[in-house]
Amino acid sequence: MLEPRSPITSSLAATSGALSSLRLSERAPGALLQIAGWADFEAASAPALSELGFKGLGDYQEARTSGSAIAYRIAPDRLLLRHGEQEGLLTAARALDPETACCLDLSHARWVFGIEGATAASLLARLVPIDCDPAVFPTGRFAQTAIHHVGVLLDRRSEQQWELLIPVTWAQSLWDYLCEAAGPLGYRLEQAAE
Amino acid sequence: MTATRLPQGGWIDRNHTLSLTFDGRRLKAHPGDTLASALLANNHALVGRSFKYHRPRGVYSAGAEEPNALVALREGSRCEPNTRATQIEAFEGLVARSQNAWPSLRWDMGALNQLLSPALHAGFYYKTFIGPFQGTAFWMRCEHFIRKAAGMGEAQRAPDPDSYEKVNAFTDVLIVGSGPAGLGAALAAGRAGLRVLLVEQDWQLGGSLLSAPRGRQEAWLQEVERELRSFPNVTVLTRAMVFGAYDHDVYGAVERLWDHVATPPDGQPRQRYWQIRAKRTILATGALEQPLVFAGNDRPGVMLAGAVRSYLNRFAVRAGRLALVAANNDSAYATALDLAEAGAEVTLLDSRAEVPEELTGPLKERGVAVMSGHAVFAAKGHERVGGAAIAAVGSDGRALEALETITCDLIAVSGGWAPALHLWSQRQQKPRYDSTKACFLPEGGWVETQDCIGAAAGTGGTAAAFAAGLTTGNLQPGAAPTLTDNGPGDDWTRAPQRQVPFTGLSGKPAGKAFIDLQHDVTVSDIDLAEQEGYRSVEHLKRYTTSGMATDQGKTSNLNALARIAQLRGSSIGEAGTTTFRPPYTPIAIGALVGRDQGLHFRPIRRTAIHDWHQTAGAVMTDAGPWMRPWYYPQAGESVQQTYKREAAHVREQVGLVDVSTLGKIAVQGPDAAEFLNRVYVNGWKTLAVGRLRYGIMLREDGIVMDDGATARLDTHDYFMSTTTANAAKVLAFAEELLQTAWTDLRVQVTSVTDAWAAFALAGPRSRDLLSKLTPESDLSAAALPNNHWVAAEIAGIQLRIHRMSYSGELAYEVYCPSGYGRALWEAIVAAGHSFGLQPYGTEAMGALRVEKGHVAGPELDGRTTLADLCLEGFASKKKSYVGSVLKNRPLLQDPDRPTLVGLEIEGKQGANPGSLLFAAEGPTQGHGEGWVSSPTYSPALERNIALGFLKNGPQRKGERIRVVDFMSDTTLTAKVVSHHFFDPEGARQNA
Amino acid sequence: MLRLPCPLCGLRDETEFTYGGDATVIRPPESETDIAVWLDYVFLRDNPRGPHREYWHHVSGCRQWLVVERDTLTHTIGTARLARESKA
Amino acid sequence: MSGRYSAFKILGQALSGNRGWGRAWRDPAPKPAYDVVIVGAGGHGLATAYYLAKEHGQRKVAVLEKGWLGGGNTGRNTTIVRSNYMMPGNTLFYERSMKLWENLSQDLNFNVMFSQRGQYGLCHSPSQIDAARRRGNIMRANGIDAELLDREAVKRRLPDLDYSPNARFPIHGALFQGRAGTARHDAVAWGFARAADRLGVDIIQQCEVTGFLREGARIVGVETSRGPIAAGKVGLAVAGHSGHLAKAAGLRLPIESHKLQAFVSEPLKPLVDNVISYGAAHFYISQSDKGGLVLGGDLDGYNSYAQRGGLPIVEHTLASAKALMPSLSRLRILRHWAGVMDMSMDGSPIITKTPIEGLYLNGGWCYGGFKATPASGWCFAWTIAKDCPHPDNTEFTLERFARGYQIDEKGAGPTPNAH
Ligand SMILES: Cc1cc2nc3c(=O)[nH]c(=O)nc-3n(C[C@H](O)[C@H](O)[C@H](O)COP(=O)(O)OP(=O)(O)OC[C@H]3O[C@@H](n4cnc5c(N)ncnc54)[C@H](O)[C@@H]3O)c2cc1C
Ligand SMILES: NC(=O)c1ccc[n+]([C@@H]2O[C@H](COP(=O)([O-])OP(=O)(O)OC[C@H]3O[C@@H](n4cnc5c(N)ncnc54)[C@H](O)[C@@H]3O)[C@@H](O)[C@@H]2O)c1
Ligand SMILES: Cc1cc2nc3c(=O)[nH]c(=O)nc-3n(C[C@H](O)[C@H](O)[C@H](O)COP(=O)(O)O)c2cc1C
Ligand SMILES: [Zn+2]
Repeated sequence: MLEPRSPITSSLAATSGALSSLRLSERAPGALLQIAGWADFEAASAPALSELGFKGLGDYQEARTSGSAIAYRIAPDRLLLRHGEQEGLLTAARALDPETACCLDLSHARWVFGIEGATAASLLARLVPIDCDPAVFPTGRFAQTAIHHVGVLLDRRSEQQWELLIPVTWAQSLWDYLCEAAGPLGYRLEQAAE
Repeated sequence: MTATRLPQGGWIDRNHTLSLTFDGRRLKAHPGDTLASALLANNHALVGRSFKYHRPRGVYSAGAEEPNALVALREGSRCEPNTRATQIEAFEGLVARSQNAWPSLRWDMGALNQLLSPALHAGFYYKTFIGPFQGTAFWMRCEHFIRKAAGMGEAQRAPDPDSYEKVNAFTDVLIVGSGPAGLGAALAAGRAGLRVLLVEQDWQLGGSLLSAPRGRQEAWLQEVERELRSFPNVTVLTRAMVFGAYDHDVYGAVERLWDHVATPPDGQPRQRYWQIRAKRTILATGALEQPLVFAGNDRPGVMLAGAVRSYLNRFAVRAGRLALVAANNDSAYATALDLAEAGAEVTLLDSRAEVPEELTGPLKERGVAVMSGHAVFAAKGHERVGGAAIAAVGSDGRALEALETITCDLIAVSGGWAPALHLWSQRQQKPRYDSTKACFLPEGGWVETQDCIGAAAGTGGTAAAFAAGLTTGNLQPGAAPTLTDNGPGDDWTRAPQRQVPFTGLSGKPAGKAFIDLQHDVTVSDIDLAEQEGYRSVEHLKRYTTSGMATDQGKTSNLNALARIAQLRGSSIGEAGTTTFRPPYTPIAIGALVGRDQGLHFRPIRRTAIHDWHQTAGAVMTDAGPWMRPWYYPQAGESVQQTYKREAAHVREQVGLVDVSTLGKIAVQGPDAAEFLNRVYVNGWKTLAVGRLRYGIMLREDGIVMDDGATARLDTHDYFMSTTTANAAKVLAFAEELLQTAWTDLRVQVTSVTDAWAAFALAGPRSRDLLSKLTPESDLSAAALPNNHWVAAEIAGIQLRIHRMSYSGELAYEVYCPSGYGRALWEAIVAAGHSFGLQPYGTEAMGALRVEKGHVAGPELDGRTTLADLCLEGFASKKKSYVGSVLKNRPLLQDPDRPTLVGLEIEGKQGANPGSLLFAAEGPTQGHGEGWVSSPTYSPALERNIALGFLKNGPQRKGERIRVVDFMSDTTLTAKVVSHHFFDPEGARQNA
Repeated sequence: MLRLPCPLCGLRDETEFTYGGDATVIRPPESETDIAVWLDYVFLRDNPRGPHREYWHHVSGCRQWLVVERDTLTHTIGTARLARESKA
Repeated sequence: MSGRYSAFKILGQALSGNRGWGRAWRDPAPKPAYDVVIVGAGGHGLATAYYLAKEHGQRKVAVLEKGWLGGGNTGRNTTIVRSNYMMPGNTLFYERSMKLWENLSQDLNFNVMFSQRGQYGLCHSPSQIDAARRRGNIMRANGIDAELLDREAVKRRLPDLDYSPNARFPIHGALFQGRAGTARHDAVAWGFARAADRLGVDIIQQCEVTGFLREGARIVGVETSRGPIAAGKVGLAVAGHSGHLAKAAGLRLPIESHKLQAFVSEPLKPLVDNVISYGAAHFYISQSDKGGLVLGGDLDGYNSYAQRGGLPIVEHTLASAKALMPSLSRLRILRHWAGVMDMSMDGSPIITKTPIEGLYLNGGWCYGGFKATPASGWCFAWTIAKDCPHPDNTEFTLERFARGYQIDEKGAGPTPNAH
């Protein structure tokens, strides 16, 4: 199976700052599928969702996990589904009725930046106009926002672990921007760990 | 003035000594000093020259309001002009220079201006330099010298070596200022568990407490600070100035992270810009002391009384030994007392006739001579104060007796206080004048989320200010460490009496009496403005420039208002204030830019093939946010040589171009065809799966917006492409239509630009090459005619091959998932060797499309109609579509409009884009009959050609016209021809 | 900087949105052929000084078109709803 | 009333304590009726009154101002004056303005400090060069000076800009107009006010127009905060307020009110000698005679009548400044403010008789009306006095949208905040 090529090709110093717990990584998102519909979206998307073990559309801003699938409710009639395996989503897609819903493979449209460590929220404060306080933005939440005018999706995977879904064509530019912002905090670049 | 460092006391660290340089002279200082305190400690009175008259000036204040002591800080590319010495923290190796003086600060030629001063009154320049001549030349010659004389500091011209960063902050409570009021509020909010951001511009917390003798409130301050810092929910920022209050409770602050050292540590930003979103804001910004206005009130050695006290108690610098303290309110009594304690001989003049015994008593005990009903009318001395003319004063500010000159080396003045309500007022609340407290107060506002407390709200007294802070969190004073008042006269709001200026018996000041020190605005300037009818405060400000200097009138606005009130016999409140604007004190441009500089000014968009292009030696060009290969020069080739070679190669063999930047939009749903039918001018109901079609869309006003091909991938699934430039605009427009107007359509539109890489393979050998790469696919003309697509696989990659041609050659567009784009590109290039495949850039692509007469960006300039572009035939007559009604507006239908034509340029020289078209005969005036939009050399036709717009163009085929470029002084001749220059029947693309 | 309450995403910075103009003008139906009606829709505005119903596109967020009530004098925000739901 | 200004008078006055300077303009009480009432004492309104009196012999003219004269956009703009317009209908109008500017100080006997320091419109791509060439050619064909400079020439003349590989949008060249420049904005209002006042025009400040007096369909005067005032003709010149005032008269306009910010730095010795417009973002810079760098950026982008701006545009403007001229980074911003402007649907103005009898409109100036001040007043006065437009403002009508007359310099379409 072919692996998508990383859009990140700049060779940055692997570390910056001596003592840092901040770890930065970049990787492919796995499979990404957008499901969209009209009229009764709840019913229209149900077959695909139940295929993945989700019930209902879920709340906006809530990143739901089921097995290795994540569901983001990104709009009233849209869901973004993420899965480790392409096949997992394909079965879900096949469950949809094209008269009531449509699906779109976006696996190649995004890249993932991982930000991890005690200062992760500090770095994010330098990048997004989003309150990352755990009381406001707890684990299991996501936000669609912008870094440097580019729309991104920010997902808090755990207390100190965040993922950003970045449009691939902007990824290199934002990666450089992000690393520059992280410089004063100190960081370590990590190989994708999944 | 003889200033000295006292042997003990103050908040300075005497264990360490720092060496500073001012105008080449060494100054000894300690950590905890400012440049201003160091200058005073070294008895350095003369610090700068004033704006207009170049009068000698010294340190006037101890804070953000400083009008005089502006210096150029640091050297070389780190130099910062106009920096307030009163806020520069001393550091080892600090270098500063004086400004606006030539040849030196002591001997400044500019001071000769003073001789002319009666002619240099407010606004004199509006009345002269007009000249007896017509035109602007005379004025501009005068202006040249005026400009040189104006300005204060000198800017350096090298890029800034330091970096900056921006941080987004969210807080329950933002507290600005850490005096007793701010600290009280922070304690209250901190204990309540709220998220608190406490922001203080100084490096030390405490505000006005730091001006009291150190022992007095130090323990209290330490205790409160310890408690605050123990709260995880409280963030304390020092060296951070909140510069602006904006809509919806957004505040801006700049934190000076490393301005207190010579250079920031490696990699660390110099300053940090905080963009703060606060649920609630408490402004505890204190009050600013105001000057007294009398002749020579600008001489070095005239200082604000509160500042004199700060230098004494915080920096252990006694600004003078023979001190005259002059005041119109209670607050200066503490200064007089502390000066006396520090060994100065002190006389206190209070312009008020009545002063209570409890104020004067303690002073008299200390040997201070207290004279109520007296004022200072003139400062004596030149480069520093040597004496003062004093006398008894009436309530109108006039001397009641002959002036008497006394000797002194310091005049500490207090003209009352003005609450620092800047941030409050910036949200468009005009403050109200309180005649009892003789100041403007932040009252009558409408922003419920913002409160002013403490001195900023006109609360007098330290304990009261602290209590006001506690109250914001419903705490009683008893709930926190007790804070007592800070010396006599701590209630600065008690019975002040404002007289501006102090004058001799004549009613005129006994010399130049300054209202705005930095801008050299005198009382007579204010008077003149009033006399000439510049009566609104806003006119007054702009005519005299009072309040427009770097201090923004912190020490002048109130006195200017007081003077006009006096002239009119009205109240200060009636005059009203000018508008408070951000920033509170000036902020570095770089700070607000943060990291959005250099190549990060805007993010860059790259295709999956970007690096390959660069390795292949492509010269890249900007296309909106994208970088695209412009041309791929071979050794020594110019852009012209390259594109001709590349374009010719496409026509002869085969070329490959990266078109991933085209906008791509998935249009999905049962009503997708209906949607396309409405947005495009042509029909979409009959397009079969497996086919694609070129479409044009208009704006709502009937002007052409965009074009591109759309493929039908499946029953309910279309793949739309747009031009690179308009991708975002088209998507947003589609979403607008679907979400606001056509809510009944069952359609979803999603950008898939990032998902797909796209390459065009063009040239007579393209089919052979592709067939070799995907032997299973039948790409024959019969199986895959133009405007059809087919799914295929190359090098294990699933992809689509669209047969369509932009170049006019047999051509294909290959779409594959972008993550495989590079692999596919390399596979094509590898296989292409034997076919002579060459990459080509946007310049060659342009040449090819011009040969074919296809329109692009230069033709779709936002003003052209379908008919202008000879595309009217595309539009369906059977349906309505976006713009279909307004495109019929009469002048858009005018047959005389400039219309797309081809131009064959005669001679060897090509036309420049943007040249104007004129008939063969007649003048070349006006707007011409048209213009050249896209010229090129056509390798295929071996001549220079161009697309252009010409009035009545289609009817003028064969006519010879002139192509005029005034910019390069050239006139060419061209023959008007069809814009389909090359292979008009399309035999090659249909091959 | 304005902060706009997106019904889906919560209170967000103005920088995530693009402004879409007056939301009280109603796009004529496809069948409308009267040029005057289209001229009105495309070119003429009430431009009030005070309460204003206007479109904002949450372009870096949920990409929804919102109808927001905002005062053009004070910038105070009233309600914000999805455009598709607030269409009368 | 004040006498003529001159250097001799200044010296004479200096010797006698400056006691003889008279009022620059009177402060008259409103009369019950005027032949012409102009609403709005900005540069345009004052210039209109001045030219009505001077060119058309109108003697009973009043200018009504809700605040202080010159306090609108005239008093808060970045003062750039140029005549580099390429659409027929614009070109000659702005050139007329330029010619009036060139002798305005003499005409008004008030130094408006029009300094023809030249304006550079920078280009950052080959296609921007092409567009600049077309503009430059049209200017020259209409007798207006214009010069197209390549990168090297720009670099020689403006050495402090960013020519390094670090520049995100490299400079490819510039369109230069040498006669362009800046003027002292307040002086323009004051100069016109003083000159109009000397011709007998009543300038009435603190007098807000709140409605209109009508006789049938005809407008015969205005309601004001200081009572009704009858007028033979009423001309609106209220910049950002055209929309709601016209609405009170029953007219809907192709206009939205938007705010634009401006910035001034601390005063510096000469650093920027010309006007420079950045081509990669909406940004321009010049330096005032007082030494402050004057910076302008893009619209905040949403309808507003508040004269204050927000941080996104502050950041955007300052980032553009640093991108253009990296050495500006350590210099400091002293003040920033905003003005409320009529943004029209095609970015071009309106100077016209309206469909309502007795009502005339001067508006829709977007961010370009300061340079137009003299010609706008001149043409508006003509239109009011003669009841028909001058050839230079014939296309500045309200009907042009229905006719399809295109006068959209940017080609941005009917989106007011995109011009
Ligand atoms: C930040 C900024 C930068 C700009 N930069 C430039 C530039 O560089 N070059 C350029 O050419 N143009 C520029 N402009 C545009 C230019 O300032 C204006 O187009 C021009 O000044 C308009 O002049 P005016 O006389 O029509 O309006 P104004 O000067 O605004 O005058 C209108 C007057 O009408 C008054 N008024 C409003 N309503 C009423 C009422 N109901 N009753 C009585 N009076 C009323 C107002 O108080 C105001 O005084 C800029 C504008 C801004 C805001
Ligand atoms: N005796 C006097 O001469 C006199 C005069 C005035 C005030 N006071 C005393 O001070 C007390 C006031 O205490 P308070 O807490 O209200 O004021 P304060 O003056 O003690 O503290 C204000 C603080 O705000 C800071 N600040 C101001 N603007 C800022 C900004 N934009 N960003 C960041 N920091 C900023 C200042 O640096 C200062 O530390 C009075 O009640 C009291 O009596 C005394
Ligand atoms: C060209 C120009 C230069 C200016 N220079 C200064 C200046 O040097 N100092 C200053 O305080 N304000 C300066 N201003 C801004 C004015 O103080 C004021 O902010 C502006 O006219 C808007 O008025 P407002 O802030 O009262 O609403 C300048 C304004 C303009 C248009
Ligand atoms: Zn949203």
